[in-house]
Amino acid sequence: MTATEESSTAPEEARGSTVGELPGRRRLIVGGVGVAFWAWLLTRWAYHNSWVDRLFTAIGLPDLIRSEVPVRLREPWIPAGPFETAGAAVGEFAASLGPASFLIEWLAWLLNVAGFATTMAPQLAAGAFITAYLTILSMLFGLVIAVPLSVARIYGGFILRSLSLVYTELIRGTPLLAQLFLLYFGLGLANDISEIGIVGNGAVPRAAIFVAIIGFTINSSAYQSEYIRSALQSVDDGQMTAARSVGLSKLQSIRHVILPQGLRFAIPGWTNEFVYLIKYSSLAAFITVPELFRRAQDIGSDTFRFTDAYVIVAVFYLALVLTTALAMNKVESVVAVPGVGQSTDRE
Amino acid sequence: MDPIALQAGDWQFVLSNWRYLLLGTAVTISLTATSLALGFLAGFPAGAIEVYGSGRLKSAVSTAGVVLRGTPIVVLMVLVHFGLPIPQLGTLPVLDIQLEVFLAATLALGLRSAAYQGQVFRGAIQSLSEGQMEAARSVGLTRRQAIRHVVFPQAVRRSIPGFQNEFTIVLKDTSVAIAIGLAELLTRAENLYLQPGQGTAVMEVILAISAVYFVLTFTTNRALDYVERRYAVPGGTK
Amino acid sequence: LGGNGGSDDVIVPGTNSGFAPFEFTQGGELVGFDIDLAEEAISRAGYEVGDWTDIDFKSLIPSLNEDNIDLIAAGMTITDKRQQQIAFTDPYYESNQSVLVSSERDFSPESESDLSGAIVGAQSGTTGEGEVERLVEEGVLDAENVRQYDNYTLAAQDLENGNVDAIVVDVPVAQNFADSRAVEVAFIIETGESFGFGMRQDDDRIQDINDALAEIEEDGTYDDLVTEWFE
Amino acid sequence: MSLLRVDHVDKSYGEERVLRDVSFEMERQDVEVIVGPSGSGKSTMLRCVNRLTEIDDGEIYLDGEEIHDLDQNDLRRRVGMVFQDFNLFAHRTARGNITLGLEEVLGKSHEEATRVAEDYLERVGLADQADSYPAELSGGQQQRVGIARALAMEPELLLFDEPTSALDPELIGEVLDVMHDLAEEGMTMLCVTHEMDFARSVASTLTVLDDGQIVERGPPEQLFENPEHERTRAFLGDLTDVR
Amino acid sequence: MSLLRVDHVDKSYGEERVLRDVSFEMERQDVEVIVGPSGSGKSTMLRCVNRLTEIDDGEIYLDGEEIHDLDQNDLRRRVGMVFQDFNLFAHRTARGNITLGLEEVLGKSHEEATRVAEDYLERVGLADQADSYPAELSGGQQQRVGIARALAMEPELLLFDEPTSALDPELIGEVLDVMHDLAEEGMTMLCVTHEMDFARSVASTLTVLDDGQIVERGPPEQLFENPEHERTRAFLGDLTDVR
Ligand SMILES: Nc1ncnc2c1ncn2[C@@H]1O[C@H](COP(=O)(O)OP(=O)(O)OP(=O)(O)O)[C@@H](O)[C@H]1O
Ligand SMILES: Nc1ncnc2c1ncn2[C@@H]1O[C@H](COP(=O)(O)OP(=O)(O)OP(=O)(O)O)[C@@H](O)[C@H]1O
Ligand SMILES: [Mg+2]
Ligand SMILES: [Mg+2]
Repeated sequence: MTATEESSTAPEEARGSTVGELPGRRRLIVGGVGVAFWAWLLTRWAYHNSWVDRLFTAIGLPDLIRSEVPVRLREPWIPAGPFETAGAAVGEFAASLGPASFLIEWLAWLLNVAGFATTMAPQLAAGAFITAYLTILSMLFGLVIAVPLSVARIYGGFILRSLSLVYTELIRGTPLLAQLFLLYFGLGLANDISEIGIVGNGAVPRAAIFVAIIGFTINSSAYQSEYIRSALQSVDDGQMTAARSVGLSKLQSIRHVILPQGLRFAIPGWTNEFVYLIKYSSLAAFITVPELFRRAQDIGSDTFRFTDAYVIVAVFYLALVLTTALAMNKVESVVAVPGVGQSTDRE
Repeated sequence: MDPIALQAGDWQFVLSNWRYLLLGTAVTISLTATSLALGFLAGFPAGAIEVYGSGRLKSAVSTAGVVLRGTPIVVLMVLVHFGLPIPQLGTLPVLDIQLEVFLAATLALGLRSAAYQGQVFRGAIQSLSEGQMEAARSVGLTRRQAIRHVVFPQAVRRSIPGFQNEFTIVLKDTSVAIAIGLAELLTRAENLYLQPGQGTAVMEVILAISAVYFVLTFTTNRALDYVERRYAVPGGTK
Repeated sequence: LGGNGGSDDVIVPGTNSGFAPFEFTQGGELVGFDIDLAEEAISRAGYEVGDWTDIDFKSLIPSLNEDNIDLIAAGMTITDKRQQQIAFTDPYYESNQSVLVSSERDFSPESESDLSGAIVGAQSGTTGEGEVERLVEEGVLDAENVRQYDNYTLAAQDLENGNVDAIVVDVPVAQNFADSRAVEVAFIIETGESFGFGMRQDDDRIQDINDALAEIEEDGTYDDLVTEWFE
Repeated sequence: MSLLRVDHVDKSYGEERVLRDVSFEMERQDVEVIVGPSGSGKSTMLRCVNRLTEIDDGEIYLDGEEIHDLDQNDLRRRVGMVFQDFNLFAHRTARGNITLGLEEVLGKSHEEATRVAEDYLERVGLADQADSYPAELSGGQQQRVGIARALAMEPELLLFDEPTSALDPELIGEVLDVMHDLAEEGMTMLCVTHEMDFARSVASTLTVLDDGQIVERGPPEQLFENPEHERTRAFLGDLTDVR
Repeated sequence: MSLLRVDHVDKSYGEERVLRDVSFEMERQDVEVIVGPSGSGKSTMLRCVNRLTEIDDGEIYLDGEEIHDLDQNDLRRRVGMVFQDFNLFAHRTARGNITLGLEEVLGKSHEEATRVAEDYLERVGLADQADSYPAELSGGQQQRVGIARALAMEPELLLFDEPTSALDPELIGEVLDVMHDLAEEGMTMLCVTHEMDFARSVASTLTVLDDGQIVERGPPEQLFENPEHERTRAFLGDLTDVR
């Protein structure tokens, strides 16, 4: 009768922590760079966003927003020239020094990469836009599935419990890439989705993106439900007993007492999962979604500068991941209630 | 669902290629093993450095950790493959894989895993009470002896659950090596259905290899559960 | 020089399968016209054939330049852009691009302008993709409607599944797809391109390969291979 | 008619018989104190009354109705409970702990619930702590919120399961004071507690439970002065020694 | 020459001065008990003696040598320590807890270490628990292993930091008995403890520490009967009340 007679196993972490704790000074640097990065990214997104464009047109503003410019033709805002000139100069200097100029050559390379990065930037921004909404939507839809899944796992009867267990184990036991292939090439889901008329026209993303969202939603729901389950199980049994004693029904108790506490405990795990999904969204490239990684590949095969393109995209992902982790820390402290769900190990 | 679904002929096709897939499984398992080994060898010292180290070394290790954990595995893999000058090492007979590709995949998966295993180990060390170290020092053990005889044995035991997670993640992420063309399980699956006329077998092939992955993760997890129980300190919580 | 740690006697060929009949896997074996031709040319030139490397098409050129492979045999069209990166042998095959559509749907364009508004795909890094890009620049296609694939077979698969309306691919390969799948050639874009084997620009063994190719053509081996793989 | 009638109740956990043929009655405004050694079944007895635990045999009547014929949630509303470790809802303020039941179970509006909650907080002397979260309150304050939360549902019967035994000695008094006041106001209370001063001065009846059976039951004076059973004497003797 | 001489020792944590100009001496076979309110610096004092904490100013001499001139590990071997929460090595048996230091620090062979360890376990009455892991032992047993572990290193001085305050009341006796025996056998002991019966019957000197300063120091009888300072009276009075 008491809430969790099922043994509450030690909360297992489904996947390890990505960022861990950033020491104070580095946190500040990451924060500062992060704000600049997002300011640039958001303006980029707005500047080429067809919804914003329509809105501007509708309210009669001049054509400030350039959503009609194809991705490949978009102009960078930071000129590559200075970097390239500087890189070339440093490179010559290095050459004059002979073999002992390792560090300087490296600097030249860095300048060249920076120059290259500015020319790539418009395309990467477009890719990052897809990466961003792919991740956010999948996390949210995943959460919607994960909550009932974990509740079923803890409070459900035998059948519900088993169903939830089998679902999470199957999803967590097979590679995400195989899941995406199955959905896209195996089931040909994109085709079914395309038939829904509006998909792929103008501002509505193409079908492959929907398939990716479905895949990531399924996958992340399984992981999220594990985090939420262990968070719910860490809520003291007495809470359920007390809620029932006041006369709340079992569902009401879960809704008003267990979930509000458990979900707070779940935030650190949830942050992790969020970060994981940002990274794993790169696998959507394999089913033709032109997200961040795919753009880097394309740029690489256009320019044959693969290594540089991948270094730049790695930095891009790092920026997304670190800023997300910091922002979620913030969320955690905002929703924290004294005594509930504050992770003690952070400053 | 679509009419392409599950045809007996396609299952037949999967079956007739079992040897080919089995070799892929062997590659997947080998890659998991080498990556985890690298991850362990590099990760545990890294974890120890993050706790006991100081200055340059410590901040270098923790920065490398953040970079490795913050970058998608597919990016790491292509970076290692294209960016690092790995010499040509020839082909491994039987498994039919190129060693330099295998090495690139091992480096990417292994170093990233090291970054995570380092975190696991660091957490395990930090979860030990300060008192253990003090008690060890109080009997006259040096710091190094105390770490070796008191902290590590306990921290390693506490790391097993984290290690278990890491194992499944690495196993599943070996499939990303398809990006650099390593002939592991998923790549071979793709090769199969890309053969002329086998386009309808996509679903069957992928379901088959998913089952293989699942069996691998499931059985190893159970095995590690057993190890954990076997080496648990009596009466102690892990 | 071929600095692949080994000797100059070995030439390690690389390709990207999934491009039947030039190169594809069958029962786990890499086979195809390019495979046979390259092996024949390498041995006749007096070198040993190394183990084949089968990787992403767009990775071939970087791999070659990083000495991971010594020769590209992947139905690669000789273009100016590529020639800035690598050297090509004498052309060994002439080709055009086909526009391939699904035979189960009623989209049957007859010329480039009919493609307007359609979703069109190609393998990334190929001349097919080059043609698609040209169509985008000429305003026929919408940039958002272009799909890139790692592999032509995946593209054909997507075409069958109805995720794209058309794909642009080399004629012989298109023909091969049309024979084995529910797809058909709608029309041909005359590009008059030619395939060559790719080698590093500083690799002087290219001359020997060229001589061998010429010899293969003269003594009829070439025609035998064409018969074997294209008819 | 008696408010609570426990009639030949049996309860086992697996092989272990935790309650054996327990029967007793309480009238309105009675204060019944149950004592007994650890594991004797005191908590189990209480939890059977509001069906946090289900009995195996026997009947329990609340105001003449068998409790299994009542709606479970309704029964629990009518029988309040106060716990040893307080069990306040950790994510809600003192006020929020009280309003939850008022809004969700009694369907009161948010405004009314707030008003009622503050009344009850006032009553247990915590009017100024309405916005504090449990973690910000002392044990004694938490327990008083726990009592207010139970009271606010206007129960007919209040169950107390060792309400003071998790408290530091200096905080016990403030909780006992509240219980004392409740008794004087006529609340019907069934209390498991080892506070013998409280039993002596407040209880109308004292029951000694041992090994799931009622050993002796009667007015506290009588049990303290003239116990019929050796077990009673030994047990009450121990308790008063400890204090 | 005195075994321990603490000479004008100062210690601060940041702004907070935790020890202020503390000086005292102990002869061999002395048993010194330190008492004082929480936060007065008792633990800090102990930890300074075996350099788990470094002092800011002053000197500490062990057997005539300044402890900072000694090898740190050697100092710690010569000055044993017993902790409030035992700090047994959780992954080693009772025996293994003792052999570790014998083998690694004293370089004894495995066989000899085992023999010695069992002797000491016998001495604290735990010969039959040699193979038990800490988690399988009661608190009292754990603390006795902790004492055996310290003793086995044959220290010249033993430090005890509230060795019984994490124990349930019924287990305190067994640990005090062992300490009692040690004192009789002539072990030099510096003990922080609030067990006043122990202090009264065993201590050669009693020191009252408050706010980092020695308030009063002398034979226990004198401090109990005739304290010079009001603080001493108040504090010792409180302690004896609680028991
Ligand atoms: N959920 C349960 N499952 C199995 N056994 C239980 C359960 N709850 C209680 N018991 C057992 O029933 C017996 C009576 O327990 P109960 O908690 O009622 O005792 P108690 O008199 O309240 O003791 P205490 O003074 O320690 O609170 C004990 O032996 C206990 O182990
Ligand atoms: N590592 C530390 N860092 C900062 N302050 C410390 C540290 N250790 C102790 N202190 C402070 O020094 C003061 C004395 O602490 P100490 O532990 O010596 O007191 P104590 O007399 O042993 O108290 P208790 O009876 O609670 O154990 C306290 O105010 C404490 O907060
Ligand atoms: Mg109880
Ligand atoms: Mg202390």
